[in-house]
Amino acid sequence: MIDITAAGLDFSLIAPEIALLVAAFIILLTGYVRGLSNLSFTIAFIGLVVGIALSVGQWGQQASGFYGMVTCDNFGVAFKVMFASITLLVLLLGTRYMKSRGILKPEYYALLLISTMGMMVMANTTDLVVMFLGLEIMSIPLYVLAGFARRSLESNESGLKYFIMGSFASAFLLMGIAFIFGASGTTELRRIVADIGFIIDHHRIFLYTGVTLILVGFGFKVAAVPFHSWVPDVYQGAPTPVTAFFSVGPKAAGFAVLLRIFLFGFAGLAFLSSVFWVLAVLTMTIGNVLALRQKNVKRLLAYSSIAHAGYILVALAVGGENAISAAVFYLVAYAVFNLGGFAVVTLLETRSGCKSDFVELPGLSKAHPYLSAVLALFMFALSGFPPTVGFFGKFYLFAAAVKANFIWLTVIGVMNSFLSVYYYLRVIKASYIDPSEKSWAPVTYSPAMLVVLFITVIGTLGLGLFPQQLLQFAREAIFAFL
Amino acid sequence: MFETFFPILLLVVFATLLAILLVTFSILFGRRTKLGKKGESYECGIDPVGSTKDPVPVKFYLIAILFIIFDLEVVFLYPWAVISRKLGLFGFIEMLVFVVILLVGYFYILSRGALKWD
Amino acid sequence: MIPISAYLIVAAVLFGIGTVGVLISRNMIVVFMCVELMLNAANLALIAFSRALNIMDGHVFVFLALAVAAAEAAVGLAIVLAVYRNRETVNIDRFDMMKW
Amino acid sequence: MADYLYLIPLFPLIGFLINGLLLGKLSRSMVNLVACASVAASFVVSLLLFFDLKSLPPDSRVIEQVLFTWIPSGTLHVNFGFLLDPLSAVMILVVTGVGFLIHVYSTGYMKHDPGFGRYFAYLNLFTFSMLTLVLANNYLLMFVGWEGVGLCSYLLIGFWFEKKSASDAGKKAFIVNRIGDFGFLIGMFLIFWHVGSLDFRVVMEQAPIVFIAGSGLVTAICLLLFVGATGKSAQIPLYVWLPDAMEGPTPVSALIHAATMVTAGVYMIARTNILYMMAPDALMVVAIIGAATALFAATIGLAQNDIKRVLAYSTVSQLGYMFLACGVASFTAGIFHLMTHAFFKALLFLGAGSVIHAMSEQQDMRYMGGLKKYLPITYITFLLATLAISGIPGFSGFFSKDEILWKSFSSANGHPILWAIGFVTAGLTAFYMFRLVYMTFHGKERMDDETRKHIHESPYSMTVPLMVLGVLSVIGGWIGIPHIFGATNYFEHWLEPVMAAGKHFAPVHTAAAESGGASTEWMLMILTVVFVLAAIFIAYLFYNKRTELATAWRQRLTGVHNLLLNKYYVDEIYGAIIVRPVINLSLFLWKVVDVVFIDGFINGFATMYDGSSEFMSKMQTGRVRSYATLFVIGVVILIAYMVME
Repeated sequence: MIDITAAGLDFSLIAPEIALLVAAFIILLTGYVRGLSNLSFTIAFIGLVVGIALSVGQWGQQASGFYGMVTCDNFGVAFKVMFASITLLVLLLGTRYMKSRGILKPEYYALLLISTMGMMVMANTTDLVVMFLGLEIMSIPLYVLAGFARRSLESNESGLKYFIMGSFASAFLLMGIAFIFGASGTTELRRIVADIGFIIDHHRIFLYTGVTLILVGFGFKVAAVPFHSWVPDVYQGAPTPVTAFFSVGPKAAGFAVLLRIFLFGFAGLAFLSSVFWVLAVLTMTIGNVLALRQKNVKRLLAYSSIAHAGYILVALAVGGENAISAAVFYLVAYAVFNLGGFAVVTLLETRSGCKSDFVELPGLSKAHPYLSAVLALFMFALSGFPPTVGFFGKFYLFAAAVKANFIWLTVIGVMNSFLSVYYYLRVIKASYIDPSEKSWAPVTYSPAMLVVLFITVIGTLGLGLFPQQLLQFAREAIFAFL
Repeated sequence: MFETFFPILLLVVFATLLAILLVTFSILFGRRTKLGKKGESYECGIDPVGSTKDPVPVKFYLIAILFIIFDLEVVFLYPWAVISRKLGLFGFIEMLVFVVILLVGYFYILSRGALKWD
Repeated sequence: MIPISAYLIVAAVLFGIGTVGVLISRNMIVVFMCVELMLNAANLALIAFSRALNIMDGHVFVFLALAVAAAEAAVGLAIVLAVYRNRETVNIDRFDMMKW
Repeated sequence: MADYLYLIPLFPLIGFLINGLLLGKLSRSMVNLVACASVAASFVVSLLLFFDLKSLPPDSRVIEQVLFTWIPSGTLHVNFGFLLDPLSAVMILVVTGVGFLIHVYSTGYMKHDPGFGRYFAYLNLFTFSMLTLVLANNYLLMFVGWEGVGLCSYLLIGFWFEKKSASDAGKKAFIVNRIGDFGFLIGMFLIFWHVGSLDFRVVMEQAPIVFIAGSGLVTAICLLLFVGATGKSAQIPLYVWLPDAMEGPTPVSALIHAATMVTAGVYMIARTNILYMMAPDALMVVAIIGAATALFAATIGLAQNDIKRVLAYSTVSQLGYMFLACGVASFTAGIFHLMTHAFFKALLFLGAGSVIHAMSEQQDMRYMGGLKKYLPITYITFLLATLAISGIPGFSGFFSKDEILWKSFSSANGHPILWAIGFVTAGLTAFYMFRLVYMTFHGKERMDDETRKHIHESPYSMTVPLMVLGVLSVIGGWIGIPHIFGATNYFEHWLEPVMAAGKHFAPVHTAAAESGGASTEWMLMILTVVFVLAAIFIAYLFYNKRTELATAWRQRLTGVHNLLLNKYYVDEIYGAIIVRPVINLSLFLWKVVDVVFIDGFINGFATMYDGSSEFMSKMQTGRVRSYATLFVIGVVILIAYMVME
């Protein structure tokens, strides 16, 4: 019997999570108090900055607390910093949009913060049950956020679909965890790793079934084919800033967990590599093929996010230090330019009545040359065009695959990334080349939006020209991971 | 195995038989009357008003949803209560934190006016 | 004593019923109930394993899972409610505005 | 001086930034000034550095400037830097020199176009990317430049995007190029992981240690890189984009699709020569593809009526020559032809631009004729270039082409069949080029009166570059005069240090080729020249003389001159037995093989891609239940697989 005392609980390990939670609570309590309701944005902002600062402070330490439930290592910290930064950018890019649609409420901030906290919980542990809890803390606010525009039928539908599919996947995940627990008597990955030989010998069926169901549960979150079909509908219907958040935050969290579980916990199961091989190929190919004919930019970006998940799944098939750091690199890079792309889409949608269909784009290059240049830059980054960071992300990823002798996977991956150019080019073509019939409604920039665009543009180009800092970061992040 | 469950089997068989028997008897020997009153929802005399499929005010759903949450959170109080003495002051503070978290939710609900009936 | 496989079979059957229910039911409330059924099947499996292995961890996880399920239920019902107020239907097949 | 290497690409970048960021805010003359001055500055620095390099002893003619570390990790290391050696020195001089002339020409050509600001911004960006490509000290940076030029090419082809065909052509060029890049990238990965670096110098040093000559690995790398080269340099089967690329403004065709970008593939192979020397099988493929492309494109060029399309197919054909040279392990000859080709082909395109300019945008040669007297400067310079490309002795093209032909015959990697293909292509080249000259500048004026009224010689901004290039087309080859003329081949000596390392892997020369030596070389050369002259004569008869005779005959309604008539029969026979079949073959190749088969294959691929997208998107029904079904099917398959494991 464990003797529970305060000694085992080191709250500094979960300080960033606490910071976000406290900020969310303050927002909930003050949000509807007259005179204080305008402070929500500021509180959320401060909470996130504090969260980032506390996370950075944890960098380099290697500690475990709460009786093995919380593990603080560089890998988790890197992701925590990433999540909080993503949320910060989403906060900045979305406020104006939410206000223009009349759905800017204090809950929006609180839900974002709580969801971010859930992601942090996911990244900060090696225990499957805690991962499940983190996943739910992340997902439940996301269901609400997807349907946040209550009057909009699309948003309703988006929330409903996300909720049903999400809880459906959660059930599979929980079942998987139950099987793993049954097979190994624990849910703590480190203990599973220690006994993996014994478990394989004695409880193979339970273990394999459990592993599969866990793969399904998290594969759903990162939109791996065939668990991807919710993505386009949910992305398209949700309010655009929320979609921006969906496309990078939960995806990164899902991958953080997948990397941990499958390249650390179940690294002993060699055949998983071939499973991920197939998943990666399916995911990137189907994502790209489906993106081809889209007529809505948000939907196109949704399919593109599926394809990008496919590229990152390559790292899971490959395994090893190079691949993991490449995956971390790719996730950061993807977050930067995908948020940038969504920032432009959000900005364009701030104009009333716009749903970011392709037909709305022509004339952009004439009316807003800088904005369309920025949009083109992000499209090039998404398609992996040098010297943007998108190219380097793919470069490291596929280089790691080649190194580990996954030649065919690389060939398919590179071919896919080249074919993907075709549809990204359509966005550029629509904004630059297609003739515009209507006069272009003006776009107003908010200072926050300019900050976001500036950061993402600098990130996309700067990290492309000087990727060594980020690569170094990614390498250090997986220090002591294996 | 069989011996363990035999009484249960017996019970199941007996119950089933009894049920079938009673229903059969009632069909065979019962008197059938086709009075209008028999077809009504409430034989005791109150006439039903309107359709049963009328929408219920949203407030009911809201209360129900809130109830689910607060009701289930109590589940954590039980294990704590069992060993609360053993956990001592530390356990008490921990549980206070938990309750405060719930209270935040409660105050939020209050501030949204979700519990006001009008 | 009942062998663990019996519990697991019940759990699997429940899970299967839930899954099939999600696939075939058109009423979103029923879909939602089926998902809850699946979650509870998982809970049952956890308890069964916990009993068989004689470890208390599984019981604790079930508490957590129940709380999560409750939160999910609350959010789910709220979403269903909001959707119903806008569309006046709970037929899940009617929600296909966004496709292809 | 070496520290200023980075200035060469920097100047055009600054030009691009000024013109791009201040789009629409600068006056026309300001834009012209910025664009031309930036390239001119690059050219001056290039020249200075060239002399700097020349002053060094041949073996140490390498200037490398590392700006910063790009990929820092221990075993894998890539620097961001520029490398100037004899090879890249040639390239930067061509790029900045010809580039500058074309910028100047463009100021005249684009005078009336409202999009001039955008145009010059793109042009500067292109120059920057191209210089990055040739100055890069590693494959990665080269790839960055490689993609950059592809992007600029796309933007400039689609420059007149009001034309649907232009934007389609741009897209096609972009996508076909990406298919090529795919090979390049995979080849690069393989090098990266086997050598641990992408720096050219490290790769060159390490290659003999890491790779086994003739092994499958090095052959695969070379073939993959060659796939990249076929895309960029328009070789079979990825050449389809180049003829369509003629939708862009003509100076763009001259700069990008003749002089610089399309030669990037040749440059890349010459840069990687050591790997190719280690992979004789890959060299053979390069030679065969090069020769086949040369012949194929030249044949198609015979029957084109659009002046720019003739030149486009001619470019494809000449690029085939360059690859032929590389394929027979004579990289020097390939680069030499690259340089002379840059001069005369740029001149041809600019001349064609001048003609089109004068003809009020008419590009069809059937509506030209007799332009000689209206456009004297254009005519003379165009003729010089034509003589050069045809390989008339004394002109630049003669020396480079002759060297390629000789090497394809005599080199250990060569073969008489390769020579024969090159030989036939030389004749075809002369034929279609003179056909073009006769149809355009000689004979009857076939344009309508409205157009004729507007015909005028181009302004000085356009004719001066023509004249400069005309001079270069004549003398450009004199630095590489073959040994049998008793002169020194400066060009070969200049490039020797770059090619030295690969020489070790060259197979021993066969005795026959060595002993055959000078007399065989003389014989083949004379044979080629005679053949070319004959081809020109046929073109003269068929496209110049006959039409005149026919006119004369019609005027003298009474009486028929036997002699003339006989001559006419001779022409007819020529026509029937030589020209007609060739033209028919050409039409067949163009209309069936090119358009239906190769183009059709690529379009068919796109259609398939599109179709599968349409098919699969039907599965995305929008209904949650079908999503859940797909989900469960996935789960079942996964579990089944796992359980079977």
